[in-house]
Amino acid sequence: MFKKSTLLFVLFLLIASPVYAATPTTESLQLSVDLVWVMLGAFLVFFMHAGFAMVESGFTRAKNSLNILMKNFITISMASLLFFIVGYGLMFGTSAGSIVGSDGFLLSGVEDISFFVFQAMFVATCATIISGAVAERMKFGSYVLVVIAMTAVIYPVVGHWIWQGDGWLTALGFSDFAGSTVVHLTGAVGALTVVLFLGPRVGKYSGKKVNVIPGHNIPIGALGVFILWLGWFGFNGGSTLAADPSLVPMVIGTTLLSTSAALVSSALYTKIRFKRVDASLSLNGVLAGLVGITAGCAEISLGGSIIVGLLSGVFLVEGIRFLDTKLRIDDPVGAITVHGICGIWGTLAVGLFSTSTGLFYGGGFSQLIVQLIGVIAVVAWTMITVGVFIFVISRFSSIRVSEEEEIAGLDFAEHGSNAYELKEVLLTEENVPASHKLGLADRLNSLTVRDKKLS
Amino acid sequence: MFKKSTLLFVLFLLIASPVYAATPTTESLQLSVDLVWVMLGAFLVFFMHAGFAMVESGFTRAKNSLNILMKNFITISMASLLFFIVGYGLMFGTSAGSIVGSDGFLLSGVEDISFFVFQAMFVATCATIISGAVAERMKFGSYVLVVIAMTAVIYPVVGHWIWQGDGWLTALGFSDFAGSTVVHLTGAVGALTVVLFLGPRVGKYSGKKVNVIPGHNIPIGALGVFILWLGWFGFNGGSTLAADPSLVPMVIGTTLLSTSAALVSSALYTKIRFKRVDASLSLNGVLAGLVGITAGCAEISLGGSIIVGLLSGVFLVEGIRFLDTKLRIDDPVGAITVHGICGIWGTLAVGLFSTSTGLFYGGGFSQLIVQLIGVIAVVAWTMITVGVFIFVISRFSSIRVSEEEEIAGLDFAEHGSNAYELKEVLLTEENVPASHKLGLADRLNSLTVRDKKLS
Amino acid sequence: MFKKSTLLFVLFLLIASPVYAATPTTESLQLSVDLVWVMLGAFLVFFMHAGFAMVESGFTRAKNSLNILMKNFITISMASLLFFIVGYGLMFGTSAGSIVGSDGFLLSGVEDISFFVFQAMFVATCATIISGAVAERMKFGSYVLVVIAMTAVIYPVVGHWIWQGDGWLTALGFSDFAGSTVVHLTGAVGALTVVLFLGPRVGKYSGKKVNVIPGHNIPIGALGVFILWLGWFGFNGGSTLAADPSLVPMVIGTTLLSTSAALVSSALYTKIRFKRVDASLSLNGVLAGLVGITAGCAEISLGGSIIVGLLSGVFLVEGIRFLDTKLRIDDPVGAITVHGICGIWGTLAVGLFSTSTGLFYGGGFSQLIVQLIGVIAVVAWTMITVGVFIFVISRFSSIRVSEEEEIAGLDFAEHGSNAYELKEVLLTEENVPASHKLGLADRLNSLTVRDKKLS
Amino acid sequence: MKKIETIIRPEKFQELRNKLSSIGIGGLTVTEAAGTGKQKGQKGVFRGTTFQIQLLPKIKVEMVVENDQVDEIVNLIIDSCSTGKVGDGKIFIHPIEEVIRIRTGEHGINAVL
Amino acid sequence: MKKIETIIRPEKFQELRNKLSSIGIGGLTVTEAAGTGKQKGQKGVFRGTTFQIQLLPKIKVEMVVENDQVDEIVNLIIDSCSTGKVGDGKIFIHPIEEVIRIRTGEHGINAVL
Amino acid sequence: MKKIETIIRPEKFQELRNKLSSIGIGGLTVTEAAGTGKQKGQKGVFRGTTFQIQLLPKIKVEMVVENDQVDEIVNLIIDSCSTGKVGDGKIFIHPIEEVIRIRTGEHGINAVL
Ligand SMILES: Nc1ncnc2c1ncn2[C@@H]1O[C@H](COP(=O)(O)OP(=O)(O)O)[C@@H](O)[C@H]1O
Ligand SMILES: Nc1ncnc2c1ncn2[C@@H]1O[C@H](COP(=O)(O)OP(=O)(O)O)[C@@H](O)[C@H]1O
Ligand SMILES: Nc1ncnc2c1ncn2[C@@H]1O[C@H](COP(=O)(O)OP(=O)(O)O)[C@@H](O)[C@H]1O
Repeated sequence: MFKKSTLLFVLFLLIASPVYAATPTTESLQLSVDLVWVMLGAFLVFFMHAGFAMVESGFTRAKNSLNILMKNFITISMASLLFFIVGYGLMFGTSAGSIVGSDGFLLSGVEDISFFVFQAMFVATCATIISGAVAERMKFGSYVLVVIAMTAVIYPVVGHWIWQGDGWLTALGFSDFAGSTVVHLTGAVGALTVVLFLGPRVGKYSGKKVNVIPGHNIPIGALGVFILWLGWFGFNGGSTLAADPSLVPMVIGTTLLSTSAALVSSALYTKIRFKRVDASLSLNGVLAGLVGITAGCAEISLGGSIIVGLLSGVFLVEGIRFLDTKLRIDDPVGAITVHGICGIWGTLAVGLFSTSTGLFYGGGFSQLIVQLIGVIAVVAWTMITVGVFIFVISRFSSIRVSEEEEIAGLDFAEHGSNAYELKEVLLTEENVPASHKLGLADRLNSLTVRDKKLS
Repeated sequence: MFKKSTLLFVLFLLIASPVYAATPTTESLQLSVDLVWVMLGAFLVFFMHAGFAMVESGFTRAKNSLNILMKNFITISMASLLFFIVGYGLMFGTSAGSIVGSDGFLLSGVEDISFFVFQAMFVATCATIISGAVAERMKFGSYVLVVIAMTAVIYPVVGHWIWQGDGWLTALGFSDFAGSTVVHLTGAVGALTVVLFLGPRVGKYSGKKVNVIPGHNIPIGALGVFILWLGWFGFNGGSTLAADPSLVPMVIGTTLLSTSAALVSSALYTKIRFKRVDASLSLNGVLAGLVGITAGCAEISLGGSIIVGLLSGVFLVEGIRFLDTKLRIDDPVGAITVHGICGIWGTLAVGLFSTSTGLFYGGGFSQLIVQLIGVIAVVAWTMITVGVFIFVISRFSSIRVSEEEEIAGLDFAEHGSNAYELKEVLLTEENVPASHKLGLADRLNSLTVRDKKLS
Repeated sequence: MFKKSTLLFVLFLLIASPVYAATPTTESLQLSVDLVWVMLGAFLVFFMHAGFAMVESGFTRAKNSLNILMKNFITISMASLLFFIVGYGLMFGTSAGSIVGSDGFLLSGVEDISFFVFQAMFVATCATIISGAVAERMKFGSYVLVVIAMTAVIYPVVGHWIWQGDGWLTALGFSDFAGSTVVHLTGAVGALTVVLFLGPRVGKYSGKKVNVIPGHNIPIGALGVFILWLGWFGFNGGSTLAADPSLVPMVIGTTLLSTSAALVSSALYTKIRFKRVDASLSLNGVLAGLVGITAGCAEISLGGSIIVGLLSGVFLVEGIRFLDTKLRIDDPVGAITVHGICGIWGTLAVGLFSTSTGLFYGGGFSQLIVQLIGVIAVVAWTMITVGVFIFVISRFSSIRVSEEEEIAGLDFAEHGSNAYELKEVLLTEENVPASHKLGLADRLNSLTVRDKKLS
Repeated sequence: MKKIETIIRPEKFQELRNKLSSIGIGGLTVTEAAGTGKQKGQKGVFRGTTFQIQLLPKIKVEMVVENDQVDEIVNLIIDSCSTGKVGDGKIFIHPIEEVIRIRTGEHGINAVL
Repeated sequence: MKKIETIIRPEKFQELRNKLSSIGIGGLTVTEAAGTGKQKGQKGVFRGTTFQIQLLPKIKVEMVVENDQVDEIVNLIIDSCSTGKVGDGKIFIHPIEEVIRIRTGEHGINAVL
Repeated sequence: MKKIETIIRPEKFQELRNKLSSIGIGGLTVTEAAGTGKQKGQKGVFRGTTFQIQLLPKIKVEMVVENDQVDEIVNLIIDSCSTGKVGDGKIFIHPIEEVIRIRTGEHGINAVL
């Protein structure tokens, strides 16, 4: 503990005594109102982690629920700590060669803590994408290592390129307002790379057959989707960093309409394609619409956002089918398609629909090409770094649980107990009579009014 | 796609370049702070849809969960799109004869996008009320048609009468601050009308008997109620449209106290009436208290709001009993009573408890009479339009799923799979050993400390 | 009803007509922006009740779910009403001897309604802590009486000592920014006292054995934890009462980092101690980190907050083990440890880590001693008042349900029905065919692609 | 004594139970089962992939009765549970050597009356 | 050999199991059942409407044993599972023609010892 | 006719079913069971407290067949469901006095073919 005293001393400097002036000025008020807006955004982005946790646990099997929940909690926690210690510096520190930041570690010298808080919430989002794709088979310990690599280094470097201001992609004119590439594509490529090393879940593919492994609780997944949609208003809206009446409502409006369009198009498209309105694909469709508009939410018109969303919904359905049945990449929650394919689409969509530089608005191909370069660079960087990292750690021990543990469920194997006890443990050694709800008897009883006096 | 270019062009004009002035003025700051408040309100109202989805799915049967969730998602999505395309214009466009708006379609010429965003979140609320009442038996496709009619035309017209400023009910002095009538009563009357065409669920009424069809997951329903209560602070609070320190805290205070009172009164009343604190009716009681104060939240005192809430809770319990056992109208989630009966009560309560015009504050009967006229007008308009609409569409095909599909559950019939797989699919063709949580064995085991060393 | 007219009349005075000035001034804007911030905080604190409800129901058995949910709803409702009627006056009214407030009942003479709203959300938090600890065995009616005592008198008095400004602990220099002591310790001591009267659940301890009674739905509990974490940003952040850019981001930053550290330390510590990453203890660890930083969130550095959090996580695990296996105090959700032990730790941590007065920053022992005095005073006051209260009411009737009711589950006994019907009621008297999801057949079927045409 | 074990469609149980009551048979034990035979399963779709459902939910009802009641009950089961569509189920008649009522220790037919 | 099939109150299973162990009977198979007989059901209320619960949860325990163990086990069941209140359940004794242990293919009494 | 009742590991059911199909046995009824015998249970940890799991999940499969099919089916069960590890389960052969198909009222072996 005492070794930390140096650290404490450094941080001590960060604490300024409140300088909330007795007489407010328009400048101080501007700071305050922007603060409230950015904090609201940060809270909403934080809440997205609840959304991810619910989607990922709902779309996978009951026997792995504790595991996926713990992965989500550890992700947000590790990400915040690491971003504080090293990530923020690498991402927003003074640029070394337009490639990476070089100061601001432990926030030393950083004044705008509110910006740190907002950005810290984003980091975990990028890493948590992976947890969904590797669900039901990756070791908890190995996953934690990947989170460390992603949040401490890989993501901050991408962020530096695009969001720090002096990054090389920024210099090229690459535009990614709220992170279709920075956050979502980076996360998805990381996920894809890990999944390629990991392989599919036991029983997912057998010979030529693709087996269905249904999620155990779609309603809680649907709640997660609602939470994510809500959180995204903060994700995109807060990225304005200012309560700017000329910008914020457009950002929220495009986010709302793109997503609405994507839900409608994915629902309709599954109905046409599979003769059923597929619920879980439509829920993914919502996320597709959100990821699709994230890059361009501040420079695409409301009408444009609807088109972006409509296409996102269709790409989502085809993308998931393609990965699942053609490439046989087992992604239990569809994370790679949602964040990767739609992340690319969203990034490119800026080159098409940006009202200032987009192809369809007379801006020519230049923005589109820059967007493409950015996508390629991020894919390459993430794939290589994550690939090397996974390759190295998999030399030391398997990154996958044993087949026996996978079949028994990661909850019991890694956490010692189960997520649900919906029917009561029937019998204790104490000979205590125990009721059992949900039992057969309950269900055999007809629930009918007997006592007319009450009604 | 290319045909959309005209549309895109129109929308292009909407995008103004950011005008966030270098030197903030008190006027620009006023805009910013109001923006933050209204956006916060909009996000909270958006989140209410998660609440509705959870209440509606929790209060109905597991076999229809996907269906009701999809209905909620399609509602918010279609409503946003349609409100953008046509609804906003009909509601807030230049008044044609105080009856309906006539411009502003596709938001052309509309400057305040933040107001559009806030209002767009409301529209879906009105339509989603219907999804609860028609749950477990209405065809997905027919429901979508009703949503289109409600959100594109029927609700915007009511909104025009009351909220646009030049509507005929506004001219009469009708007062409905946040929408007890505009949103809730309109939705509830729509719901009632559709339910009258639809009939009760199979097995709900048999001869003289009223059968109980219990909800499958009251805890998730309770979470939904909490989400709705939270969202309502944005619903009522955001309706001030400004971060006005003299108004907002009163609105939030009355909303909090009315709802608290309604929960207490409905819990107590069921205890007296049925000898049990009925959980699901008490949860409905919360919603009753919220709907009850919605119209008057800005002009009823804190004490008055408690009385409004106490009565809402009682009306709720009696209303649900009356509809269910006397009128035999099958409303699985109690939506018609919550939004209809309490919507009327809330609207009339303004005439009684308004501190400026209410009967109990010496304002005489005039406000009360105007409120009554508004209620009658909205009931008539909604019932007739929805009635005619349903009548017409039911000429083309049944609006109800087949009895076979209803019994099998709408999830499997309309969406091809189930909402829950809480016990694992036992056996795959691959002879993969599979654990089965929640199974009999799990429950027969006594969970007892064996290994004292650990503790 | 008519007897209420006097009350109404008093409240009438409270309603000022909106005074939102035509020309905003920096002072009026300051009020507005602070209002938005405090309201945001209030909403988030409100939402914590959803979090508590989910944690408490998820961590207990399915057969008591309705009961615990109803306890949460009644708590927030009664607390708001009582705080309005009497609590606010006792807490923030003019100080009588630095011990208790003496005016402001029914908010008469109170102008800042926004402060009332924010504080009202806190009151229920304190009481709701008890509902978790007494879960699965306390009578609903007796619980309501305890809520009344806590929220109307016991908590407001503590609040007066520490937060009113003229309280005796404030005079001593006691520092508790957002309520580690005021809210959490008070609640936990109340819980402990009631539990000592109540005894453990049937079957929890038998001879030397400590039996495991697993929670029925850890995923919904995990969602609750996320909601609580989110809400806590409002709890701590809103306690600044102003959108102060120099203070708020630090508060949010310490809250984020302390909690992240606590999750990591509790997960790691259970892994070392029990060879498993214990999911439910780690979730409690999150709450431990939140409670631990609550007192000092505004005066502990970011680095300091990490240390506070790391220790909170370890204290949590040991605390729960100690209470459960050594003291044999049956606290189903770990509330006493989370809010009590970590509440004390958080309060004392101010004396150690406060950058202005803490021991480790050269402030000497004086702050620490004052913190200790505060803790002792609050423990004594709460234990004595709650103890006497429970003793008195238990003279009139048992505060515990009968063993038979406890075994059958409080839901059926007190509320007449069950929380879940996940498998459908199989058979109605109407001979209606009914599907049964979750049934054996569903699980025996292998879900395998048959129709290759679709894919 | 005989044990009549019958596998039926779940939705027919209530009708069967009512008819059994009306001829004085009140004691029975029910378990949940899944069965396969001639009856065809259903097709589902999840995330665009079609899957086949082969085992179908059934209810197993067991009642121990006097030998001379068997025929009447068999007919009554056929009467209540037959729909004419494949999947109606079977009746199996088992010999039972002894029956004991736990509460009283009574043996034989008295134990089930 | 005989199969002893007994329907008991769920809460009595653990006691029965312990007593069976103590006389050396370790092998048994349990299923969840619902039963009706003389025992009265319970009343519930949902949204103000009263409903009746008629089938009650039971546990079915099956064990295959040597002929000469039957009486001892029957007495032991009566001993452990009788409360004297209606609803204690029944014991049915079935003839079994053959028993095979899948693991080894052993037949007869060796298969269950 | 005989009833073959077999308690097996849940994960073996699909293999058994496929092999039964291949020799023309399509009709069977399955129930979920929990069993105990020689097989050891597992240990879990919840909130730091270790607990023991003793009953293990099993599947009970019942099929009524002609007398002369019994041996073939028994061998087939041993073949499909034996892993050699403790816990593979048992096969019990019961006499059946009569079988009736509810749909048609057919008796005897025709009722199950
Ligand atoms: N030989 C058998 N042994 C045991 N149960 C059987 C047998 N044949 C059929 N069953 C059960 O009877 C049910 C109905 O049988 P099926 O052949 O589908 O229709 P039906 O009895 O109308 O001809 C099956 O689902 C299964 O549970
Ligand atoms: N004739 C029967 N055949 C099969 N099971 C029966 C029969 N009679 C009773 N049972 C089972 O035994 C249980 C207890 O029977 P009941 O008559 O209620 O009490 P008791 O056995 O104490 O007289 C019933 O719930 C049912 O499961
Ligand atoms: N005497 C018995 N009567 C009924 N079922 C039994 C008996 N003995 C074992 N079983 C069932 O068979 C299963 C496997 O038995 P076990 O002794 O563990 O392994 P094995 O059969 O491989 O020797 C048990 O879980 C139980 O369900």
